[in-house]
Amino acid sequence: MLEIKDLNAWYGESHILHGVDFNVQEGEVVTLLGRNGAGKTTTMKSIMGLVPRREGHVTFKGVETIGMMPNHIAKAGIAICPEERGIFGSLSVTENLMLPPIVAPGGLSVDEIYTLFPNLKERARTAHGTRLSGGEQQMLAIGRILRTGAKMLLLDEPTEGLAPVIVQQIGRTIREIKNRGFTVLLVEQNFRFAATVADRHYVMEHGKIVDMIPNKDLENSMDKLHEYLGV
Amino acid sequence: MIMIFGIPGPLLFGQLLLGLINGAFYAMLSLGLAVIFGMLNIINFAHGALFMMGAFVAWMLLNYVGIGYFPALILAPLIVGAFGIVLEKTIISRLYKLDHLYGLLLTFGLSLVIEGLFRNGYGSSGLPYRIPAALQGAVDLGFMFMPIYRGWVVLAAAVVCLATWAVIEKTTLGATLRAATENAPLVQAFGVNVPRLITLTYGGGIALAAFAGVLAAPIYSVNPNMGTNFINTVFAVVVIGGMGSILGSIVTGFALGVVEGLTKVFYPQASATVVFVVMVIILLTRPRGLFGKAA
Amino acid sequence: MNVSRRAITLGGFAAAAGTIAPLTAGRAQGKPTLRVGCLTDMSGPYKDLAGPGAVSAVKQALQEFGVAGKGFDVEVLVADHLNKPDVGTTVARQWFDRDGVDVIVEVANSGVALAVANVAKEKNKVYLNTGAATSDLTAGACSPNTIHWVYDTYMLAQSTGAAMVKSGGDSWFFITADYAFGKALQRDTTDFVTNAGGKVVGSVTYPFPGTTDFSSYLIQAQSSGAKVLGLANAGTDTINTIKQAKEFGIKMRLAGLLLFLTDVHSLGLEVAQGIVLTDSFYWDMNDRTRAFSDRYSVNMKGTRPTMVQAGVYSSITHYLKTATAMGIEKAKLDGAATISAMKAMPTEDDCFGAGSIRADGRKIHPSYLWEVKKPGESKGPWDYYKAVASTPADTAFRPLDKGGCSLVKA
Amino acid sequence: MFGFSRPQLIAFLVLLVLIVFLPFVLYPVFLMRVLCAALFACAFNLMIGYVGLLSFGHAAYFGMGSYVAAWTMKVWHVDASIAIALGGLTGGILGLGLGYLAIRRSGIYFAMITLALAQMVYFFCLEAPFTGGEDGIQQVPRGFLFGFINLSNDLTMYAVVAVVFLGGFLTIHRIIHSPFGQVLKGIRENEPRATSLGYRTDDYKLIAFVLSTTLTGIAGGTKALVFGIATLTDVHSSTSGEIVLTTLLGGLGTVFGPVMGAVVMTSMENYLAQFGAWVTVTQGVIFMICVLAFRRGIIGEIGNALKLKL
Amino acid sequence: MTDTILETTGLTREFSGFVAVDGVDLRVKTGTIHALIGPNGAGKTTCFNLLTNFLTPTRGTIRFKGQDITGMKPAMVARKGLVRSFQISAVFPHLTALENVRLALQRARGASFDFWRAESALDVFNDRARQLLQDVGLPDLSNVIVADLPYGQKRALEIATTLALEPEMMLLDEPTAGMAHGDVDTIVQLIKRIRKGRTILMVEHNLSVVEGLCDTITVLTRGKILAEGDYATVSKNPEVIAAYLGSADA
Repeated sequence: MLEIKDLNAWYGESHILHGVDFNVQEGEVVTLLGRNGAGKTTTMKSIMGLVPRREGHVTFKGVETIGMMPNHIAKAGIAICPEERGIFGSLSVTENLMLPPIVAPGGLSVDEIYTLFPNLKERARTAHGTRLSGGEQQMLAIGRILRTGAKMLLLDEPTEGLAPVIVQQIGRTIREIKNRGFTVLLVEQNFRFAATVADRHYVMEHGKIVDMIPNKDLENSMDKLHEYLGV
Repeated sequence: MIMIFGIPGPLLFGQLLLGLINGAFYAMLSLGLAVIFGMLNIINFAHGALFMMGAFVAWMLLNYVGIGYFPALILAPLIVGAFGIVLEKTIISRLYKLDHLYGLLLTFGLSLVIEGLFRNGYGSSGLPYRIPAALQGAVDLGFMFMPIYRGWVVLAAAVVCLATWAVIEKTTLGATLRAATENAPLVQAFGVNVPRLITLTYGGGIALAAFAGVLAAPIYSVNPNMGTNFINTVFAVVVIGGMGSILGSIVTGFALGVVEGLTKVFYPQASATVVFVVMVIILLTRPRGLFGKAA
Repeated sequence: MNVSRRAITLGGFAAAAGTIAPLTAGRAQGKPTLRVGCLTDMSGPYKDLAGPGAVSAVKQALQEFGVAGKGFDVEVLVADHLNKPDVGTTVARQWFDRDGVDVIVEVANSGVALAVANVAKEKNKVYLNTGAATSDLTAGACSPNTIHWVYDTYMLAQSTGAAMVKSGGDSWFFITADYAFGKALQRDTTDFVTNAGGKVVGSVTYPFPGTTDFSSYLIQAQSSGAKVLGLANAGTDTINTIKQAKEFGIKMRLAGLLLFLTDVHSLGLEVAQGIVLTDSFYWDMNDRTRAFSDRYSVNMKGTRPTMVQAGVYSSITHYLKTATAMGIEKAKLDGAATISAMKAMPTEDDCFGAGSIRADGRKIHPSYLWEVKKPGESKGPWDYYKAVASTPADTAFRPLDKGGCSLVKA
Repeated sequence: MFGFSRPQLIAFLVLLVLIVFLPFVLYPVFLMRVLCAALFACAFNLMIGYVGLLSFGHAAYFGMGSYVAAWTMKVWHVDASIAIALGGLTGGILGLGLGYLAIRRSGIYFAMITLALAQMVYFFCLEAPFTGGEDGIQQVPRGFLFGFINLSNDLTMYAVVAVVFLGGFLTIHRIIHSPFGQVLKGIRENEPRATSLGYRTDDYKLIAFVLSTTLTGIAGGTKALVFGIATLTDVHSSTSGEIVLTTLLGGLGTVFGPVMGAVVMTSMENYLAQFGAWVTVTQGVIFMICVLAFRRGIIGEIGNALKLKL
Repeated sequence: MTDTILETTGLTREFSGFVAVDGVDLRVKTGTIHALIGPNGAGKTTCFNLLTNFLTPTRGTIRFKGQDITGMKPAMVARKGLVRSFQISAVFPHLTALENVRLALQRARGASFDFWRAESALDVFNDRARQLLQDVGLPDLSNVIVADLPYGQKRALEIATTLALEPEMMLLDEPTAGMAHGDVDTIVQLIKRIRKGRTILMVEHNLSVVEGLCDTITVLTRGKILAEGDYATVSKNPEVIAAYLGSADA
């Protein structure tokens, strides 16, 4: 579904991605693991067209997106839940939820989203999105992209800074949306969490993919993984 | 007669009312400026010049095409707004990644060009533009003689300000705008055509200025310098209100009009300077302005 | 005759050669060349009342004087002083020092006028001011090299102030621009009003420049109960004040202390009707002024000259007469001597008729109080004024001994 | 010498030669005007180019320096050297007072606050009786330097202006290349880091501001002496705008840029004086071209092309 | 209480409703290397900004060497001997490496306000600056513009600059972030070398770095202290494992 070949990206003078190669099959949940600064978030942004300069190939459903503007990439059916959630403080919760335009039929209805995240419904009247707790913000950030009908979701560290109980809920959500046929690319530092949701794991180091570990082999690869991640 | 601070009460009420009328212009101009700043991160120094263009376009419509005041009130903002869109597309869009200063300098240059061209073409002693027949005359309010047209200005300005505020605060388009002000790349990544949104915002802000220009045309003569006279004060309004704050610019616009009106009674020479005094005080005590968000 | 419009080339290093060339290589035929510099406001608030019209008046004067047969050339230089005294002095110095200019004419703007007068004196050249209002030019700042041609604040104040009181306007309120010119106008007018038995009940001084809204001041004026509203300002400010006075239904009589024909034209008779003002020249005064104005109109797209533009014509004409009489070479050599000769010779032209120039550099002629016609009274374009009163030449200006000019022997 | 690099030294020598020989070719009064503008621009550049703060109200210091020098010359008949020094002192003291307030804000807020403060200074000059309102202080005698050098001759005056300019120019260069200048660079590059090293950055900015306004005051005082006139134009916000343009045009943060900017701007003002409003149109167009096409300015672009720091 | 160099009580910082640091009581012993760890968003950097007064705490006090420094200007804090580094490399990019270090030496030894003296007055610091550059393992780069250096070398330079102030206590914000394996080791060795005579508080992600280096570890999650102790203790704490490494049963 998503095919990335020799992806390079730069911020100003600094060359962040040095030829990233990986792919995500339809219906899969795939994670990008790696240390801080390895280039995971930059990879996400590069897929979305959010870096100042990128080269290589990002093919989505067979269409090359490398020269496209972010809004066109979004219309093609990729949605991002960014690092630190990207909740808009000047928008109410409902406005945040309704913000991303519908790009295709088949998205979740607002009611379905509320069923998925009951907390959100209670907080729907909250004036400012940033008044929500971290967990609620994360739910909102995921919920709003489920509405758009995009089938490919990029989730950037959805568990960051969250309490274990919330992390569990996020995990359930990801499995749920996988069951509904969504494809997910997940950036995680928390590989134990990743292990509970993902089919495959790519490991990044210095702007490159250095390894791919299928989830079933994860237990056997623990030593390798500790080495990669420095934990 | 009631005396307040040694000034006859009726006179003081009159001054407050007049302050409000001027405040209406400040509010409309600073509103556009605030919207543009919030969205484009550009301090649009050319705002005064485009305000002036609004008045000139109304004058041209009347004198060259025979289109009167009320149609001009719609047409002139559209025409000048379209000009703004062209400006944004061709010139201003090149500056988004640079420091504020460059936007300020570029639009400053732009205003010099626009004003110079009109001064060359139409001189600077001003062209007459008559109050439309329907709004001529005045009402005696007891404490002052209130021209109907001035009343219309306050009304029109208040409606336009409220409408703009409502669009930004209460509609989906407005929500998208606010979101794009916070984090434009993310909004674009959701599939919104942010560059077009930015262009339209600039056009809209300019149209607001032009609308104010048409409103001003019958009061002040249509003059190439009419924008320059306003622009410094309007900047002060935006800074005091909190840069980019919609509500801040509306409230501060009206409030400063009143402050200025009162100064005209007590120390008229300083009425042009008082806004700067207020601005310095505000900047030193509340760095982000009255309604600005903390950094 | 050779009338050219040459750039003042003191620009960048590259222009250096161009600066010198006209002085050394030019005019090989050996005929002397008089150079007239018209320094005026080509872009600012006084553009319409002076500006291009003044330049046209210079050319008209040259043409009608008929330089061709007189054995010398005349070259005209034009510059915009941008209403900045330092720009004015720089241009004046440049003209005198480098470009061989013999006479500077016009300079509407008192600050610039005073500055140019100093330079003209320093360089011993001729300076004929028509556009500035300040009566200092013939008082403390008077100079053997300057003639103040058309009007000054004293004349305006006396004509408008005294005459209004006589016709019943005995209580005044001033709206005054906060700068020296406005304040001088108010001060002088106050003197005449009180001397004539009237009184000033109040005044308000507003920031200048930059004020566009006068409604506040107008209702202060209205509530003062005065009968006459004296407008001690000029240009766009006056226009705006008058418009807004009409809008706010101000019932007072408006006295424009300095209002030009072009201002009235811009206001339109509907708004301007009934205002009284003082001018020393109006195009429709008599056959000679009409004839002059018709000739002027040909070059100026049908507009009529203001008193400033008429003054340019008048002053240049007189200068040419004097210079021809005393000899071009001599006139070029010594500005003060030329001015003395001009003072010695009576003036005579289509615009102001017969007149003379006093020892302090004041050109004297009658002043006239006009009232702006009602729209119904106007019979055609630019038919705006009707005469109300006049002050004869010998009393229209400040008495010679009152100014304190050093050129006047006690 | 003075921390000039080799190409800078060559450029400086060229400048020196031009300053010495040009008055015999070009009109000295024009050159004096250029030099005053150049000193003003160099002083302004000290703030924007080396501290990174845009002062939108530098006319206040230029104008006040000009007024004080003119007034003391005319009324107290002080020596020309003292008048110029007093002009500088005025700029410095005013800069200390206003800078103390302005320096607490940065970026666009600094620009706005300096603009507002300058507007107040303008208002003061408009209202204060000694400035002569819009007529300004006129007929200021050039007087004598050190009691015996008569300045009424243009070439003598020129020599004085040239010395003042060179003095100012070299002073600025020395400031930039001093231990203090090194700290300024640090603050411009990374202010939080400078703070974390224990620098009270506001103090440094304020000192730089005062140095800049002092030199600006000297430029104003010298100008008043040359033209015998001090007017509201000198304190007006348009002068503040022009000096920004001058510096931008020449090249922000370059050594010779402000000088080049002053040459071009002054020439243009003179050349275009007869074309009325085209002056502002041309200035506006140049402003826009500078911002859009060559943000480094003339000298900056030349330096970049030649890979030299000029 | 001479053995405690830095102590906070109830340190709290709120950002418009969101509590980034929540009642942190931190105590750093003199002469130790103390690590502040925790998942992203736990409030470590905010904590750093509070300690050096780049941010003002909403509540709570900070004492350094027994003196209350809450609300003191950041520059003064630095002058007291508490000097920080930044997460994003904090160098002066358009100066040379030598000038970077010299700028710190200059502050420590005066001559900073001398605007009338030539730059060469600073040459007296050159030897010490070169020494410091050498100490952090930077080759002879004295005349290279820092912007052109690779990331790891910038970090090293930053440490050299901080060392130039000879601070009693250093706060290092993720000194090894974004570094290659080899570079990490260099930095670890460096920190080991410079710890003599000073106290170091560092934020670090790389647990293997922390393990080998730090005496005490404080684990922060969601603005609060979760656990404290040496590596062995902390790494066995189940709560820490859950919060930091992620729980397996999620």
